[in-house]
Amino acid sequence: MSDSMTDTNDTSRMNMIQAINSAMDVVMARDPGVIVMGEDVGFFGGVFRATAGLQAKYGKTRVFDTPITECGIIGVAVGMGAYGLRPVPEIQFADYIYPALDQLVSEAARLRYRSGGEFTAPITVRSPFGGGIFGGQTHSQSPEGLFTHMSGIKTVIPSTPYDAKGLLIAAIEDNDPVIFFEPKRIYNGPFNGYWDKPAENWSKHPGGEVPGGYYRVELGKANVVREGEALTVLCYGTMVHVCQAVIAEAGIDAEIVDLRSLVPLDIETIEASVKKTGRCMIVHEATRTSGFGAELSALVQERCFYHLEAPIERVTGYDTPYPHSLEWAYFPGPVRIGEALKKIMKDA
Amino acid sequence: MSDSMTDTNDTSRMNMIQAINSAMDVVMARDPGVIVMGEDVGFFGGVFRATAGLQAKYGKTRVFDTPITECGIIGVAVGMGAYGLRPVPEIQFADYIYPALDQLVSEAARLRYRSGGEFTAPITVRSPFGGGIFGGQTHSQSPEGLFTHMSGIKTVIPSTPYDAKGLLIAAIEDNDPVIFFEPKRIYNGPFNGYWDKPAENWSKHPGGEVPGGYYRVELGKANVVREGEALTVLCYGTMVHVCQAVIAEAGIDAEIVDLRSLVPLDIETIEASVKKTGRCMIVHEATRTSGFGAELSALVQERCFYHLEAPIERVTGYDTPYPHSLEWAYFPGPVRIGEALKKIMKDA
Amino acid sequence: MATHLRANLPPLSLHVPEPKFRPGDAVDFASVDVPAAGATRRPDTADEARSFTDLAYGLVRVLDDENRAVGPWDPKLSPDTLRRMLRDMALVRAFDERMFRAQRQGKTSFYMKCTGEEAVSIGATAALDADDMCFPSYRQQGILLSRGCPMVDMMNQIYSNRGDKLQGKQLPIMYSEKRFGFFSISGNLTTQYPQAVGWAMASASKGDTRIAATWCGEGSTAEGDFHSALTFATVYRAPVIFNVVNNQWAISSFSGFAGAEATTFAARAVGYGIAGLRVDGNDALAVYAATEWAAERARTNQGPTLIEHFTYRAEGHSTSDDPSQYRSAGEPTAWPLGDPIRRLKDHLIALGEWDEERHAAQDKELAEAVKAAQKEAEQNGILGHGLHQPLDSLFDGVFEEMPWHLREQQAQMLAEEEASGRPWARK
Amino acid sequence: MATHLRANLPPLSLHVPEPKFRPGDAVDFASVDVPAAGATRRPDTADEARSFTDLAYGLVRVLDDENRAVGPWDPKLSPDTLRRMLRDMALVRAFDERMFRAQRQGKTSFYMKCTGEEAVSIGATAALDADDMCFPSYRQQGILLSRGCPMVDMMNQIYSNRGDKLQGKQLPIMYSEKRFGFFSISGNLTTQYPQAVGWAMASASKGDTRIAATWCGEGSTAEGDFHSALTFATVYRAPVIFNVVNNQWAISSFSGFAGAEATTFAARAVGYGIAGLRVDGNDALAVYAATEWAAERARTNQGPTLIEHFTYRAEGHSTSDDPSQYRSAGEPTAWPLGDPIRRLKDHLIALGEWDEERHAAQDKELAEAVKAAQKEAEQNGILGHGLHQPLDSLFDGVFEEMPWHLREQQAQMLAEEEASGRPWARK
Ligand SMILES: Cc1ncc(C[n+]2csc(CCOP(=O)(O)OP(=O)(O)O)c2C)c(N)n1
Ligand SMILES: Cc1ncc(C[n+]2csc(CCOP(=O)(O)OP(=O)(O)O)c2C)c(N)n1
Ligand SMILES: [Mg+2]
Ligand SMILES: [Mg+2]
Repeated sequence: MSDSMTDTNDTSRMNMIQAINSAMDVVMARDPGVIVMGEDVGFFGGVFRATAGLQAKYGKTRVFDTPITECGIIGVAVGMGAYGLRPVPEIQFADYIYPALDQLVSEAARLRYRSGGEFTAPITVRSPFGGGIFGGQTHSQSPEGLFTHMSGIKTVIPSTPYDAKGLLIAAIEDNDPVIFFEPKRIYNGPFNGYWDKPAENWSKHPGGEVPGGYYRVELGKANVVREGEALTVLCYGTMVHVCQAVIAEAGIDAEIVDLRSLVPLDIETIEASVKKTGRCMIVHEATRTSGFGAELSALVQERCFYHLEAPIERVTGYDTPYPHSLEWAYFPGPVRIGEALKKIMKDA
Repeated sequence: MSDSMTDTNDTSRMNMIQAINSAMDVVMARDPGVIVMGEDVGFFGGVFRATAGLQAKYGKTRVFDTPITECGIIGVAVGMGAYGLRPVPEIQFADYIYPALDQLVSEAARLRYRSGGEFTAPITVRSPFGGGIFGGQTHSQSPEGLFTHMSGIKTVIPSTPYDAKGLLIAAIEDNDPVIFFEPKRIYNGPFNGYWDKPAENWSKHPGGEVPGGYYRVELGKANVVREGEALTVLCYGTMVHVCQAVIAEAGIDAEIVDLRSLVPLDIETIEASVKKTGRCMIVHEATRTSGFGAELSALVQERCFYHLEAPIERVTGYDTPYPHSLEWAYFPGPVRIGEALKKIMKDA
Repeated sequence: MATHLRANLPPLSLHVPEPKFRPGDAVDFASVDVPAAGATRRPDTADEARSFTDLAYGLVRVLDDENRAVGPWDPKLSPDTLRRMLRDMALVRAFDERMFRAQRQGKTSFYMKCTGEEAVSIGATAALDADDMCFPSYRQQGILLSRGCPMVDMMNQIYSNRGDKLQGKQLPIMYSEKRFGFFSISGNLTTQYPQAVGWAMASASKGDTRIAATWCGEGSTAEGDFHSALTFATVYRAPVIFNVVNNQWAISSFSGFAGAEATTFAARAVGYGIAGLRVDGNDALAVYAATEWAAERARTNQGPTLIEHFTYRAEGHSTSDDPSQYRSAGEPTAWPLGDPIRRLKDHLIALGEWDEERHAAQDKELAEAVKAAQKEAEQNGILGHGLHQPLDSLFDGVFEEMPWHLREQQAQMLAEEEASGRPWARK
Repeated sequence: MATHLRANLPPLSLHVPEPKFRPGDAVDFASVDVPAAGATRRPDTADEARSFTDLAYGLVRVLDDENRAVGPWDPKLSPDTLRRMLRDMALVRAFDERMFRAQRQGKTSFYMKCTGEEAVSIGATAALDADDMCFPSYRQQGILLSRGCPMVDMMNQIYSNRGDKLQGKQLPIMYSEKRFGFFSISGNLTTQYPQAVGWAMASASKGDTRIAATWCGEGSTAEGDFHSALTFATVYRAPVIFNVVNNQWAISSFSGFAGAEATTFAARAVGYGIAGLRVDGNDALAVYAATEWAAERARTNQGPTLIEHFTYRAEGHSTSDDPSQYRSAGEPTAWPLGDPIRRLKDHLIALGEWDEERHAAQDKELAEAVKAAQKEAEQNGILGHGLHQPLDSLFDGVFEEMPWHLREQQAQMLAEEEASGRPWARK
């Protein structure tokens, strides 16, 4: 399969919600085994409207509301997967994924291994994550790091409508369980981190140009969104746009790598980039300690040790819950990224 | 409080189970608010017998069996903590902590923060973890990394009976939630990683000498179990003993640091050691990707970058479930640690 | 294996529940079974749960169609108490309206009303002792208002302002008020249920006399925590009252997605062998009576009671919700159990203890009081207008003592803010 | 707030359940209520669940004290079927005994018997179709044996040997047998419950005719997954049979810690408005009849049924357990519902369709068959004696395609093993 396989050429402007909706629509039309379920996803079409119109189009037995039990949603999806369906459950906010953790990590992620491949869990769990919408402690979390620690599950995070659609299609068609975290802050537009400036929408961003039909963006391939020589920036989701803005403002010739998929990780791209630039900055919104940035840092120093000219810098959320009113202090925005940049480029 | 406060001087030989039992006994006698609960912990005294005799001594309202719902056990403990008690719930195996994850990370860990300190969760969750007992995929896991990523909770892991008792007393008396993972492979004796050699018990190990009364081993203080100049080995739990054996066998002058507490971490000791030795190896049994070793590696390279003479090496469990029959292939034992040592000492 | 001829059977089909009415539909709630007030028996509080399972399927109602209090559940409250409850309910509604508007005016990020459900929390709080411990969900602001929590304090929390003792750390309305026996509200549904059981077990194990009460919505009963809580409570006979506020909707999902097509929510209690009551949640006297009865059971070591409050969520789920997208606009007014405030008011009027003029005057007075409190609270700031908490307070309260890594992050934040020319001061 | 005078009340107290007998106690099970065989009514499978809630508190029994099959639940099975069931049950027991012994001989790490509970799985499997999907816990080895899974395959799994198609990756007895409609057993209790519901929902949504059945112990009903499963099942009327094997013990904890003091486990069904049956789990005919009835409900879109199998765990929890530490040694023999094998045998003898000699001969034949299978399996190796799987198979099956990081770890493992002089070959 190629990085991007498109069977129709007509593209249109979509925001990330529309692209995600289109991905499910396209896959449901092709594969009768794909079903969509979750709290409020049916008639209403989801609290972020990502599943709008799907129930009307595909019927109540393929798109339906569920009881409010994340454990049940994932457990039921695993059983449906064992039957031969391809469920796409939604967890309304990533902050509410914990009640489902056992079904995700002890069941979905382990089923293939423990059954000698007899049973699999080809499920794709969609869930909006991340902060920046004044959602407070329980509508802002970024728990992606947890899943990267659990063998048997893939973790995918898009940063544009184009990628969101192509990655989601690839995720749904993947025969292993995938956690698909949607950066809700950029559902409507690419957010550059300046919360006090007017919001943008996707209409002018190249990533907002989305084919109407089927295409895939392969899981495990990063996207170099900016080539450069001075340092490597590793990021994903919302932070891709923040990093782009900060780098542009600072006028640094950075290489910015949008990871897109944390597991499997595109280590080749990362390694090649850091070996070229000799410097590395990692940016994520999740809590710092044992966040995925730690793994990235460890990998980079293991593989590029003799190329590194400065310590790898992590710019992350703090080791606190996501506070409501001080959310912009928590958010690793331009100021913090800028300061880290200065530090890492000091001797350059 | 000092590193070790003892109110009685009579020590005796204890294995780790006895030391843990003694810790609960001592604290229960001093503080009527301490209660012990969990699956099979009451009359029977726990499947590993860690709570044996406590119900007979303190009564059924302070030591009792519970329904088999880890979510309930922790949720109930949080409520008891809010009332003013100091619950010490047991999760029978660390592999079964996931159903309780939401109550642990969204509730226990967040309660102080979200209530402005009005309510706290002074609970200590004891749970046997780690492999090496042919327990298969669901009696062998090491999920400590997950908890280190969740702000508001402490993670503590002893490596000797002495530490187990002193740390557990400190954990129970701590006013924040603590996950206390007990390396079950060394309940009965210090395991050096040679699974095909006769098992040892604690009778000859200095860490098996345990005071009968009250003392604390402060949370957040590492223990340098071997001083050395050639490299720094960071480890905890069972792996402390394996590393000691391998280092002894290899005849390398390593400094071995038993972390004892992952959060809070004794960064001073780590930093001082690596700055001295210039080399660092990290060993844990948990799955590699995003394990706590990643955080340690990131921290060390951030703080000791200019002192490092070789890449930091991680020796860890593989990114697979813990297999039953190939458990010694999975276990990061002497062979793998030895190979990593060679690699890291290559240019030394 | 069975020799049964399956080929003759029709294929299986999946039943997916569907609410009676969608946007545009005319509403007729005739199918909602409303037993007459006074018709449901009142067992002795010492009776065994298995002897009154019928109550889980009935509906305890006290106020009849002529606004009289009738039947064995009439709690026979004094006019003063009734007026106090009426006032509290009216205050909750006035408070909700004002704060909803404040959110719409951009003064805060979020708000949740309990319109139509005021009797649920006011009736219960009136029947509980002041030091009984409440583990609420997000729709029981009535408990706080009725227990005398200053409105300014609540508003400070809603605005995340300088006066907010939670330091702006929580989403608006996620109060924590230990002094009023009100546990810190969680954003994660139903986690408070086992916590309430734990508190109650602790109270019992200490030979205390205080009991616990907890609330969740009918949708939230599906969470595993609900089951853990009921299991623990039945095993240890915990002195706790479980309230399920069945307001028919869980955001856009009707109660059928929580299991309402097959049985009542009070029936869940039957499954665990604990006491279950189904109550007209829009009848403050019925709520009072049920709570009083359950509290007596709890206090006399008869164990837990689950009360289903049959009510209706008259407005949107929250300020983020638009119910016209998924349900008929006619539902709230067609709801057969009426408006709880109107019903209690009419009862007091029927008793000759109240009149429309006093009610109107009281409404005005309450609106003024709310407005005054709002003014006062806004002097402490509103969300998004300036920095109301010291930046570094972000790190307070993660642990009792701040470990090095948080101290370091805190110091770094302050240094960076300094270096950057204080962007926070821009606003 | 209430004016109720709490000071007059005695303090609260915490009830902590306690089993009737502890080690050393004389056992008298007179308090266990055993209704007469044939006494429980059998509703039509099309009846609404609410019309037969009494069944959740009764006990479906077919075999009476004179070894006759009586009453409306008598499934009227042919002697051949009865003999087949008897044989299957005896085979399970023979298999268990042999494998228990193998563990004690150090040939594997772990084993779990189902002694005394053989009727639970054999009765159910006999009543299900061969392609109905089973989501078992760890004590339903009877399903596999009765569906014809080769014993050698099961033993290969128990020994984690060369013949184990799970490549030694799973703890002994954690079988996965898709060809026999047997889902991969999980070490985490009750996770199979919602999975069975999902499978059943999928079957229904596809217009299939296959149904799902799942099992858990009474202790395991406390997990949140149980509640999620029952909630989903009632909402979508999933064609699934929930079996709760109430064998009185959960390791060392008696059923009171799962809530048995307050009501039955079948009563949980009532809480969700689904069909609930309580069955004599030591009566193979009662289990058959209940399963057949529940299957018919499921196949006719009447939705889920929960069956509590009232039985007794006659031996330890597993090879890691010593029940003499926590319960009276007299319990297993005093159990008032007898031994399921003996009861079915005596029934067949009473029918004139069996005799003691044939039974003894069959036991011998089964023991031989088990022994022969064991011998064959041991040719593939036993645990701990040599390496039965290629080292690098450790990495197979984490994902469908192995990502780079696993390939890298795999290569490193092989290189290190090489460098180290093959320590694996030492044994
Ligand atoms: C664990 C969890 N899952 C999902 C949500 C999102 N959510 C918030 S409120 C709500 C609906 C709750 O409905 P109900 O319990 O009926 O209470 P009501 O809002 O009607 O008072 C949902 C799904 C959440 N907050 N927590
Ligand atoms: C989630 C989880 N918690 C705890 C355990 C440990 N455990 C294994 S079996 C068992 C007892 C189960 O008892 P019951 O459900 O009655 O089944 P039985 O063994 O009697 O068949 C326990 C506590 C587990 N395997 N999984
Ligand atoms: Mg509701
Ligand atoms: Mg049992």
